Amino acid sequence: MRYNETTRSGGALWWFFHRLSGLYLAIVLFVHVLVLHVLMKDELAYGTIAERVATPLWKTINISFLVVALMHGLYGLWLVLGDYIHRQWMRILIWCAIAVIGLVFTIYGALTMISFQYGG
Amino acid sequence: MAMITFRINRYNPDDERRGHYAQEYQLDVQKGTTLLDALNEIKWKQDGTLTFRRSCRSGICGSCAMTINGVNNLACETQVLGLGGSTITVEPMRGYPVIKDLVVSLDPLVRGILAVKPYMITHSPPPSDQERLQSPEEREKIDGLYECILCGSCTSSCPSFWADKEYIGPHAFLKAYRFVADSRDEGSAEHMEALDDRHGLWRCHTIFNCVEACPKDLNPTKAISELKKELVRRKLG
Amino acid sequence: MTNFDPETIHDVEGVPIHSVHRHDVVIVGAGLAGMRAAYEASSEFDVAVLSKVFPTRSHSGAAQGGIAASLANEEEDHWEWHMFDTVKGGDYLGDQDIIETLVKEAPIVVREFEHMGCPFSRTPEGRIAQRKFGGHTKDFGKGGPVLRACYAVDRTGHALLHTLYEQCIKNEVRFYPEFYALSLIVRDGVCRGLVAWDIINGGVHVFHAKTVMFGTGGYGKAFKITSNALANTGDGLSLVLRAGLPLEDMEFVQFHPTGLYKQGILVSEAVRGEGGYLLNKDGERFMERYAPEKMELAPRDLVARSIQTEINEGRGCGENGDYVHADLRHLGEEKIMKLLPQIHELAWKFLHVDCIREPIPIQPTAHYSMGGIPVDIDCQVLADGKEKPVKGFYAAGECSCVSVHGGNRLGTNSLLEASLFGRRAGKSIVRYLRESREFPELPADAAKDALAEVERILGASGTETVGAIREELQEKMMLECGIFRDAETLEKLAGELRELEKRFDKIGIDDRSEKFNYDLLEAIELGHMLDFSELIVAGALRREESRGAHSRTDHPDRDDKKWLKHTLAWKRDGRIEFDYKPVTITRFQPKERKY
Amino acid sequence: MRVIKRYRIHAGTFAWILHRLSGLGLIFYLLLHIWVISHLSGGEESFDGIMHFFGGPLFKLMEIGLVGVIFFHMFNGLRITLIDMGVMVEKQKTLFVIAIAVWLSCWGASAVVMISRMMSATG
Ligand SMILES: Cc1cc2nc3c(=O)[nH]c(=O)nc-3n(C[C@H](O)[C@H](O)[C@H](O)COP(=O)(O)OP(=O)(O)OC[C@H]3O[C@@H](n4cnc5c(N)ncnc54)[C@H](O)[C@@H]3O)c2cc1C
Ligand code: HEM
Ligand code: SF4
Ligand code: F3S
Ligand code: FES
Repeated sequence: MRYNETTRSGGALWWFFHRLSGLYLAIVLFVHVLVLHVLMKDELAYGTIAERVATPLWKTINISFLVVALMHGLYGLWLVLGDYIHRQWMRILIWCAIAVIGLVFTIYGALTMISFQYGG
Repeated sequence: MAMITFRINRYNPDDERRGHYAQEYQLDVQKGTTLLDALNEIKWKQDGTLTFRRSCRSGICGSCAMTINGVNNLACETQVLGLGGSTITVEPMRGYPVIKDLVVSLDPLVRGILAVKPYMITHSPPPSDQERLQSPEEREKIDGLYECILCGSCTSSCPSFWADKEYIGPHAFLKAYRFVADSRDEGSAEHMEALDDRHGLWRCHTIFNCVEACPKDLNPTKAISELKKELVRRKLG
Repeated sequence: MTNFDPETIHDVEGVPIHSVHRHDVVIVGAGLAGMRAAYEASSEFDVAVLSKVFPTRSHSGAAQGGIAASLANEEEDHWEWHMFDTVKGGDYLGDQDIIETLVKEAPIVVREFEHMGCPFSRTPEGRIAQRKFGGHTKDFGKGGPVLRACYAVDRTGHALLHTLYEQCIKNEVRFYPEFYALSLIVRDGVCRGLVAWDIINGGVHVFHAKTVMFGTGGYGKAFKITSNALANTGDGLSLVLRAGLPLEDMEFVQFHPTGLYKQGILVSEAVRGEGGYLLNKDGERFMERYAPEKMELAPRDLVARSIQTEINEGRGCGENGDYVHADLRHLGEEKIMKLLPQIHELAWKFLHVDCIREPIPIQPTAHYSMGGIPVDIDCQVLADGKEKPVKGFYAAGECSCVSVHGGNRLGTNSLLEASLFGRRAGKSIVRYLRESREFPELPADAAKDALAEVERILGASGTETVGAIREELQEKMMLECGIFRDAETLEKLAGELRELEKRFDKIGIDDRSEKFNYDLLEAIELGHMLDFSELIVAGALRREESRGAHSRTDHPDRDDKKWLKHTLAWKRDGRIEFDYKPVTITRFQPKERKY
Repeated sequence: MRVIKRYRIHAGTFAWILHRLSGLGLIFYLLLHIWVISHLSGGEESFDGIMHFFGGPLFKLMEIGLVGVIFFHMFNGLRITLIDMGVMVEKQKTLFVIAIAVWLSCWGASAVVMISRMMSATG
């Protein structure tokens, strides 16, 4: 049995990123959940949301959250699939698919955030 | 004295069609009887075809690891009456190919060990007529690492191994870290080379089954977390 | 590296060609002796190691206490002192020229282990830590106990064994794990290889070799209460016997004083070395009566006999009065957990005794075989037991008898012996192979006996069971050829053994498959045990004196005039023949052994 | 050669399975969420429309579940991260109990707040 380059995963940095992003998400998400789902007084309505989303600070937070969460989550998905799928071509296929999904959703989400304007 | 039923998962390689099946044996068990004593008693007095590995019967050779009531342990260190209950299930360790009855193939274990270059690597020649010095504090760092008896309980219990037959395995990670942590070893990079691999460290999801299963109370997860950090440190320069 | 060349592979009758292997060196046994030799020889030659258990599961791994070497890391020590202790401990039966080699090379061997990465415990200065052990003293026995046993907590054997396995992996030694040696191929005084059984897949294999080495370990399993592993059935000894070669000093069997009650599992001598007391049922430190100076640290045979005497004279503990107590409580929890964790664990797991709070019930247990295959200082097996070597055949470790232990081995000297003579065997194999490039011819009927043996047992359908015969053998050996012996009982036992052998011819087995058939192996092993047990009994009967571990109640004194000599025994056509050879004495003249 | 496929489920296995499931749940929720939020750029009507769709009591209950899932993944993720940092590797069982306790109390508290708001909104 040889453990050689062709199976090398470069997992170290991804693993590290997973922990770091996890920490970041823990903070942002905790606030996010508290503010939006728990402590929210009114119905979630366009007005309340949109007002917040439009400020530059929230824009940055939201976009970074979007990117980090996508990367964290999709890499997590890759990890899960990688545990069970061992054929090389399947792995390549899945890696590509996940990358495409990631790219599409990042752009899609980011466009929503950036382009959004409210009351001004 | 108590009558205990031993429900043993059996498999005869000469009878592939029958596959795995459970067979029950009854035995009068006294206080102090270990599971290995009981199995021997069954083999010697009831059914000579019952097959399992054993040697030291004192918990140091690692031969008699098996799945007892659903958890891996050494038969020779298990007090039958200590398990409670009147039926005891005994199975070969999960995840390894079964050779016969409770005997499993050790190939995955050996493969994992070989992957981490399991020997001390030094480049500087040792001092002549003298040992390499190592302070008691440095020596303490390999406590909990060198005691591994290679029984295979840990890797057999690991869900990552169940999913990936080529997973290097916690026993081998522990071995790797035994050298990485040794102040005398100069080959950390070589021991860790195979670990940054898709069958390596990153397949470990901190499940802790290995720790629960280790009959020597070692902590492969701790070794794994140290190794992961070490690898990241090296990557980040 | 390999010698694989199909053209030159010989056909062996009854063995498929792919089951014929060739290696420069074929070693049987992956204990300290076998693997140390493999490590040494593999630097230059193609080495294969066969073992009936996976290498790291060899019984060397069970050794707890330490390995002796006069490193003087902790306090003053000299090889001369070590030599004196070994000679005296062996009751002057050890060959002193060889003992001198042993103690002089000991520090080299231990340091080499350290260089290989063995995780020894350390002194504050960072050197290998050393502890006291029974029988090891300062200043030729005049000073107190000396710190001489190098240790790795109380897992010394485990640490050494795994270190060697690692080094063998590094040297690309070819392992054949779970291969069982069935017979030796010795023709015309030349060893040509051996026949083995593949335990996992079944099938007879032939190993064609330029040199064969045995490191097959001890035979404690011939006794009911023993510290030895189930695999320690002394196969190597009877394989040698069956090849028409002699065995030496088989009557010397060491009983360790401190075995766990009933289980026989060893409670390391460290239990005494670190200051534990031995108490009888009255709570008396009875060693005062037997060795007022050394007390618990007297050598094992003496302590074992003292315990047995206490038990025999009705001062044993428990309902049946058949054990005494090893008491550690005064050491305190901290010291016990730091220095003797494994002993704490053993007592707890196997007897449910917490040695911090309770004394441990112990009884003497068959522990070590001083006798074995006669070899010279270069580990060459001696065809006549004296000086004529069998070409290409070596042995080391517990299965051999170079005679460094004489009539009684000192604690920590056997790990030393196994690794030191394993190393010497490796070196002399290398010297031999540098000279002889050719493989000796492999006879076509090389596997005949082995095939017949396997076939007979696999087809055996008699009414006797292996389990019953073995149990009887073990019980009888323990009771009638144990710590105390006398002519009458030994004679009776000799007859009983012959009965058992007859019954063995009528055994039946349950498992007839070829794959992983321990039923088959246990039957073969029983055959071996019956074979050499006869020699033990016959040797013990002849030796009309008490020396070292051999203690005759009808001849309680040592008799240097008649018995300062080694026993050599053959088995020819079912009859035992004896010869004797003198003991080499250089520095220390025999004296009465007092502690 | 065959292998045996049974083994006792220890706490760690249980946590791992839940972490997996929650992680997978969350990534699919996130993708959905991005799609939902994208309705913001569609203007007030489109957004409130979809929000209304998700505003029923059933979805409110599911939201409580979602918070539970997020909190589980979060606190278990923090537990794993602590282990990775070498914190309490030898006391993993205690850490496990702490993580579960924190998770349940945060979830419980949030659920109480959310349910009472739901009650007051409907009542
Ligand atoms: C419980 C215990 C504690 C001890 N503690 C100490 C101590 O503290 N200090 C000390 O100096 N000594 C100690 N000893 C003694 C010492 O451990 C042994 O004498 C020594 O380890 C023997 O080593 P070995 O290599 O000769 O044999 P072993 O280690 O017994 O190895 C024998 C090898 O031969 C193989 N083998 C045997 N038969 C066959 C066959 N037919 N086919 C294939 N392979 C075969 C086995 O598989 C095994 O690999 C202790 C012994 C015991 C039992
Ligand atoms: C939007 C939020 C999140 C999503 C979509 C998400 C998704 C995932 C997925 C799919 C996995 C893979 C699970 C596995 O390998 O078993 C995972 C793993 C992980 N997540 Fe999250 N996660 C999120 C938030 C968080 C948070 C807040 C943390 C908290 C620190 C966190 C920490 C982790 C960790 C440490 C792992 C690695 C577990 C492992 O290696 O098995 N995640 N995540
Ligand atoms: S780490 Fe523990 S369970 Fe794993 S092989 Fe070693 S002793 Fe066995
Ligand atoms: S069980 Fe397996 S996943 Fe990791 S913590 Fe142990 S190796
Ligand atoms: S028989 Fe050696 S560990 Fe159980």
